[in-house]
Amino acid sequence: MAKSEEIVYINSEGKRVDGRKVDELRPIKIVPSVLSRAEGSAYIEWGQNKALVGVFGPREALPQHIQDPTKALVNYVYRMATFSVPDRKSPKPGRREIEISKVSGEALERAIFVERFPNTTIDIYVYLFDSNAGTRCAALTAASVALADAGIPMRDLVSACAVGRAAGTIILDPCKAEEDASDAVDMPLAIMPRTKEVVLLQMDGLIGKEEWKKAFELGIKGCLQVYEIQKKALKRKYEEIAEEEEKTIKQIDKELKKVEKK
Amino acid sequence: MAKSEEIVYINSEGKRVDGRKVDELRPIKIVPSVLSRAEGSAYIEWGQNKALVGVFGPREALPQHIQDPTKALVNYVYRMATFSVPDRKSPKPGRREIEISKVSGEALERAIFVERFPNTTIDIYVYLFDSNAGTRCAALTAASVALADAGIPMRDLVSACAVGRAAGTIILDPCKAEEDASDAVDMPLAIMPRTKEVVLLQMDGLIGKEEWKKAFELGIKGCLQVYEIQKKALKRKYEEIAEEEEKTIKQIDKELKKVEKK
Amino acid sequence: MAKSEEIVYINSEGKRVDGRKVDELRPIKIVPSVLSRAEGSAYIEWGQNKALVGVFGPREALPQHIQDPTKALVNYVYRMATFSVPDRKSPKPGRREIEISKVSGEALERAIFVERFPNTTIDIYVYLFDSNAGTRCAALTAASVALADAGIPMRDLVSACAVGRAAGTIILDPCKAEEDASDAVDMPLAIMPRTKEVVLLQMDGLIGKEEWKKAFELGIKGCLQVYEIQKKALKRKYEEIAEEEEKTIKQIDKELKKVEKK
Amino acid sequence: MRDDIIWELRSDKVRELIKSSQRLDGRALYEYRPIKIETDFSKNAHGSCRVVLGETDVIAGVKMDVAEPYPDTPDEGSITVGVEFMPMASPVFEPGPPDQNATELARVVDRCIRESKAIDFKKLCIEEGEKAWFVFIDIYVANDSGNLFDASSLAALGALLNTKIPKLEDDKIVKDEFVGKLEVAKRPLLTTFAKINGKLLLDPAIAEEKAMDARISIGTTEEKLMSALQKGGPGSFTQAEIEQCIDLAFEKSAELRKLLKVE
Amino acid sequence: MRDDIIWELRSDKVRELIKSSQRLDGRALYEYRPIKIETDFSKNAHGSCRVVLGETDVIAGVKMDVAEPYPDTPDEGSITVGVEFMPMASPVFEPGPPDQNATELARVVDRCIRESKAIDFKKLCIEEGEKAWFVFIDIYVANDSGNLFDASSLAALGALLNTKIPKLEDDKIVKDEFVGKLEVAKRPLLTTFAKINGKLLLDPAIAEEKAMDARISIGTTEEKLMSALQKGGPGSFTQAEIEQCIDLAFEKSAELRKLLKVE
Amino acid sequence: MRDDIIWELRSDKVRELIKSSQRLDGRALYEYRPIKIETDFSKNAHGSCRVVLGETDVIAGVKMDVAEPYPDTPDEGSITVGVEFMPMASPVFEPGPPDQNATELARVVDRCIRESKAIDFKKLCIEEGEKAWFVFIDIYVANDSGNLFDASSLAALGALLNTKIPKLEDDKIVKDEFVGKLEVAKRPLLTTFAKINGKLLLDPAIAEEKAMDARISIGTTEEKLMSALQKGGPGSFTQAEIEQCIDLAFEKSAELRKLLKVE
Repeated sequence: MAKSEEIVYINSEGKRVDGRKVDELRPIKIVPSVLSRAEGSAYIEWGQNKALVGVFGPREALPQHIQDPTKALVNYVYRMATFSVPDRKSPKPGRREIEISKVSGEALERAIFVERFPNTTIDIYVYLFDSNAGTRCAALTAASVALADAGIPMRDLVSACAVGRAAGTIILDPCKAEEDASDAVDMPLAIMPRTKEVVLLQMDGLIGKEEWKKAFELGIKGCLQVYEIQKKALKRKYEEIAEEEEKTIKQIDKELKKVEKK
Repeated sequence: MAKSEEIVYINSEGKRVDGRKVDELRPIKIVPSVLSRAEGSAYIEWGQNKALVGVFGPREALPQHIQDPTKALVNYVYRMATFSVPDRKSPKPGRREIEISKVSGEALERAIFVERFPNTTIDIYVYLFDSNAGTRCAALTAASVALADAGIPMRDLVSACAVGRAAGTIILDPCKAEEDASDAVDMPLAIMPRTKEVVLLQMDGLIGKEEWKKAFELGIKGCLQVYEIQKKALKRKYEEIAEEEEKTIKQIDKELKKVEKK
Repeated sequence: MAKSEEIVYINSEGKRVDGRKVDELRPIKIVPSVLSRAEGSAYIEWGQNKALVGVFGPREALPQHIQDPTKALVNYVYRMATFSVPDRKSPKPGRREIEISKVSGEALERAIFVERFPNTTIDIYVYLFDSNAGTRCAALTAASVALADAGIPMRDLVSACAVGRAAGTIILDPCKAEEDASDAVDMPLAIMPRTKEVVLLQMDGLIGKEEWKKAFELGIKGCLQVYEIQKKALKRKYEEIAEEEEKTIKQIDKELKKVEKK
Repeated sequence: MRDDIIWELRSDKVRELIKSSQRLDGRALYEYRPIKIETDFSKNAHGSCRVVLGETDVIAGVKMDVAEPYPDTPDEGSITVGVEFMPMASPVFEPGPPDQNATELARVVDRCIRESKAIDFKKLCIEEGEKAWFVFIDIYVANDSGNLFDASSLAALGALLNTKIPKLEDDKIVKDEFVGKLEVAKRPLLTTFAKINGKLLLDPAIAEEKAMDARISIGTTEEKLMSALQKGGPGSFTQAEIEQCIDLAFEKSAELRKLLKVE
Repeated sequence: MRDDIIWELRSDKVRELIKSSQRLDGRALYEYRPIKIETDFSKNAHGSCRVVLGETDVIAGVKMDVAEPYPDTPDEGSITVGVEFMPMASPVFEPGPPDQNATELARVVDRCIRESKAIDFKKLCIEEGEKAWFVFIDIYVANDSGNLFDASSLAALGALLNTKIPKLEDDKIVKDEFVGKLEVAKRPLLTTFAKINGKLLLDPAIAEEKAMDARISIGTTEEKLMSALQKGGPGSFTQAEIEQCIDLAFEKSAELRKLLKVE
Repeated sequence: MRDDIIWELRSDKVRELIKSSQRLDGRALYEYRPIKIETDFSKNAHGSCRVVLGETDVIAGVKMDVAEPYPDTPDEGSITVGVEFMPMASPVFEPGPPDQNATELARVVDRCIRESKAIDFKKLCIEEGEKAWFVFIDIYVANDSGNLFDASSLAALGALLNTKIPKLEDDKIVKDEFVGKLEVAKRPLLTTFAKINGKLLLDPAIAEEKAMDARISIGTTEEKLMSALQKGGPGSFTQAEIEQCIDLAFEKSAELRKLLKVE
């Protein structure tokens, strides 16, 4: 951090420290349905960030006194592996993880038809194994894919992306080096893309309204790009499932024929 | 503490380090009904000590297996704010706070008609925000006013006061400097004033029986003074309530007349 | 430990650091029924090791959701007093105590007719007050006597004993000095003696199969010796009980005669 | 009047009234409840402040302590914000470790102050890599009658503004002796809006919080800069709504700032 | 005989008998149950003692450790008393962190010893401001058959009286080597009375504790000084009752002191 | 397919099939499920490895840290193994502190590595009595489809084999700079057998674990030495069974070792 001032955040060709343009996301890869024992799951790589999500529910909320007769509880648990950060993290959940869990669960609650499942809980567990800024957005993006994988009815996916500022420039999806800039602003954002409703919004940094507006609007664009990647990942999955089903049907046909021959 | 020997605990005019006489309490101010969400509450200033008390109950004791079918449980929780003492206290309750909670709850149990409310709990929460010796007595004194404010039926108030010794003299309501005397004795005491039954008694220090008896009797006198202050605080409150009720009645009368006119 | 290499583990007369032969157990003393409030109990001295065991159950397992409708749970809790080891142990249970509790409970589950007591728990608590190697075996040996004392139906007692290696020699029931040998192997072992089934087996150290086999077979012999000591302790106890019962019967006779006289 | 069921009924009333831009307690949509501020509430604290916002009651206290700087910022001290929900603050609170709500509250107050650069962490350094001041701001919620965010941030700033720096002797704090006041360069404060039935309103009271769809808290400084943003609750906001809240936050926080007398 | 329900029935019997000053186990009102003391129970402890009082069974062990003195007493070491209720001590105990009862017991035993000045904390200092001896006294309750206070204080004092001071080399404790015995200048002990149906009795057994209205424990030394007082339970005491208990405590604690052989 | 009740039904099937030495997934009795190993899974870890064994999925990461050696081994560093059961690993896991199963798993993996002397603790010493490397191996269980012991030990060894030693400057770790690889002298691995209806089988899948009477895990090295043994579960083993498992462990662990490419 002491040396951060010497970093050239935007070079003469308009490129950032990791070679991206100011409005460019890092590479994102999402794979749904990766864990067999969870009811829904997803794996995400977002730049260096790597996360696994597992989803259970709606299932009976226990102990009973936490049940809400009007809706399902959304229990979102965000955790970082001890080795996922530069300095070893304590295995005990920290205050940062607790806060992120809360706001992420609230973001998803808007998207899920919670009112259809009174007295239940929907449990969403996310673990990060590698990290480089933007982990809560990567986690939330993957979580909403895992919810779809679990077949939980939703109004829309939730798509998340951070936007920020480094060395006076508004940038999409900041990386760690950019987050450490002396004038850094970091604003994680999540929307339901079809209506562009904001379901998660946090910010730290110091910023005036006009600059904030520019950042906000770039963030929305980022979320919409993330949405396309999510949909593609889910589509690919369903195509695979469809293929497998076709194979199974053919197999059954074959066996039926064998039986008929006898 | 190293310098405590140099302190003149009783000066040539018989005055103590803070100007009080040996049998004089510090100024005490009690205000009942200060918190709107608790069912009963009180604020106390006792010298530098400041505490807030909130009371709930009798309400169902949960989980069920802690219920006593013969009486209400008295759950007294005594806590000190991190900044209420010279060195910052850990936010985690310490062993001192746990012990004080226990003996204070037992002191109040004698005064409350617990046998009338089987299977319930009466929760009494006390937080200290500033302190200078005698906090458990201040807390207990305020708690019994808060119980009255909550309308919980009691045999009598509980009035508390510490007594001690510094530099060979028996003194009422010792302050911190006096508690640090090399021959200090500290004896927190609480009674039900009408019968003078002792419901809380603790002591540390090293003392013979005759001197102890002198101290004990001075302590009883202190408790009786505290009792008068408690009663005055409650009376003032009820007068205010009575005034307000009167206003309300007048208001209703006025509105009734309006209705009649129509 | 730094000096462990200079220790003569087996002297010219074939004797070990504490004077024992290679296949010799330390002195063992077991007393059943030493605690009045537990339903079964035992005290054991095994060399320097001293432990107290208390047993409760079968009793309803609580909270209900832990109940197993097919069998009793065996809840084994192994703890070491803070002063039972050379350096003061934290009062909080450590990972070693948790692991030993688990494998010891599993060892006893085989011996107890758990299937006869669905939805219940059998609680076995063991505390060590002094220690010098082999504590889990001493604890388990005493626990099985305490279970018998509680009248809990068992297929057989469980008899435990460690075996190990120091300075190239396979030795029964290693002491601490031997466990610190540079080539030390430590293998705690427990069997149901009548069938010689192995119900507890752990090992650390580095050993080849042939040497292991020699150690294992010596360990079995050790367990069988422990079995005899357990039986003797229980027999002595039942004889005492029988004597007492006889006395009581005589007393009753006497009193009946008195009554008849009247 | 103190029962949670009654609050729930009030919540229905709140949602009904808001349709005609009315509030249960008769306030305008963008009006704060009455505010009482008592600084120097605790003599044993190095700084302290009690804020009563309507019936919401919070007490903040500051303790300065000397410790080794973090390895990655050897020339800086820091601040730490803690929140304890006292169990009498509401009939449903239970004594115990800070839950999600208290953690969120503490962290948002922390960011609002930290990011505003009100406290220059470098000036907290006593000896590089060896020792620096750490400022512990602990907030106790005595009565939760709604909008703990604004009440807590006001109490925290109020406490910082009367914080004295203890005298050090041989690296140890000398009791009751001070060498000056903590420098607080900005006046960062949170301003919180609730969204109910599509309407925005300032400073939600408890019945309004129980009825609200979503909440947004905005940390602002007197220079019209934002130092924190936090959306809460299951609902959502549109861009237009957020922009409206930002404008209102600059305006309404200025009113709060006037209440903090500089001594 | 081991069932809690049976204890409850006994409790009714206790209250009935006491009317004619009788006790369930035939003891006189001011008579202790038989006491067995076994010192040096644990070789790994620096001092240890097991006390069996009637059927009540407690084991105390001492560990000496070197640490930095507290900042406000740089020339002193200290003592720390811990109590663990072993889960077999009673059918209702559960394993877990010390609850209110264990905490009270530990703190009263601590005060009884500390305030008597039996241990001179200044003599525990090894190097001012740098290192001093800290004496950890841990008490394990194996069987609770009543009056844990007196049994625990007796076990704690017994353990202190056979505590050896470890040898230090380069500030580290050398295993199994000692440089002498811990100096214990006084013989502070707790004496506990129960009040049942208006009657006072010494050394309440478990059935008597379940039947009692209140309890008072008095820490005394051989010089007829009191070092601790602690009232417990929901009931109350009159001044006359307390004075009677104090007189009896001086007398009865002298009996206990005779059981502690000075080695 | 994901329901626990279905697993229970499968458990009956498992017990039926095993009578004719058959397994639910068609494997031979002493056959491992397919294994995928991905090393260097986490860039922020100093070493890491993900192992997918059938559907069982575990991720191990290593962090090296500098600390003071333990007083009794002033010239040695050490290793620490932790296991966290992620709550998605199975429908019945709950977030929280490590329970008995996770503790046992961590300690057996630890012993398997430690006792093999794969890591020379003396070589981890940087300055005697002052500082040494401590190797934190943390294992996360993402999906429990049976035999966590072998998957975890494989992931732990895989992570150690690609662990880099960070560069130190003024005793502090320089981020992203390394001075070499951690020396791993042996290839210790666990091989686990279940006993069901008197039959032994290798690498139990989850349905087999639910049906099994007992489990035995054997830590072996490439020199045909055993570094750990651990029996688990309520059942028992005969001497002959244990010997058979040992022989098979030497043979089957050699297959696993081939999967760990030396880089």
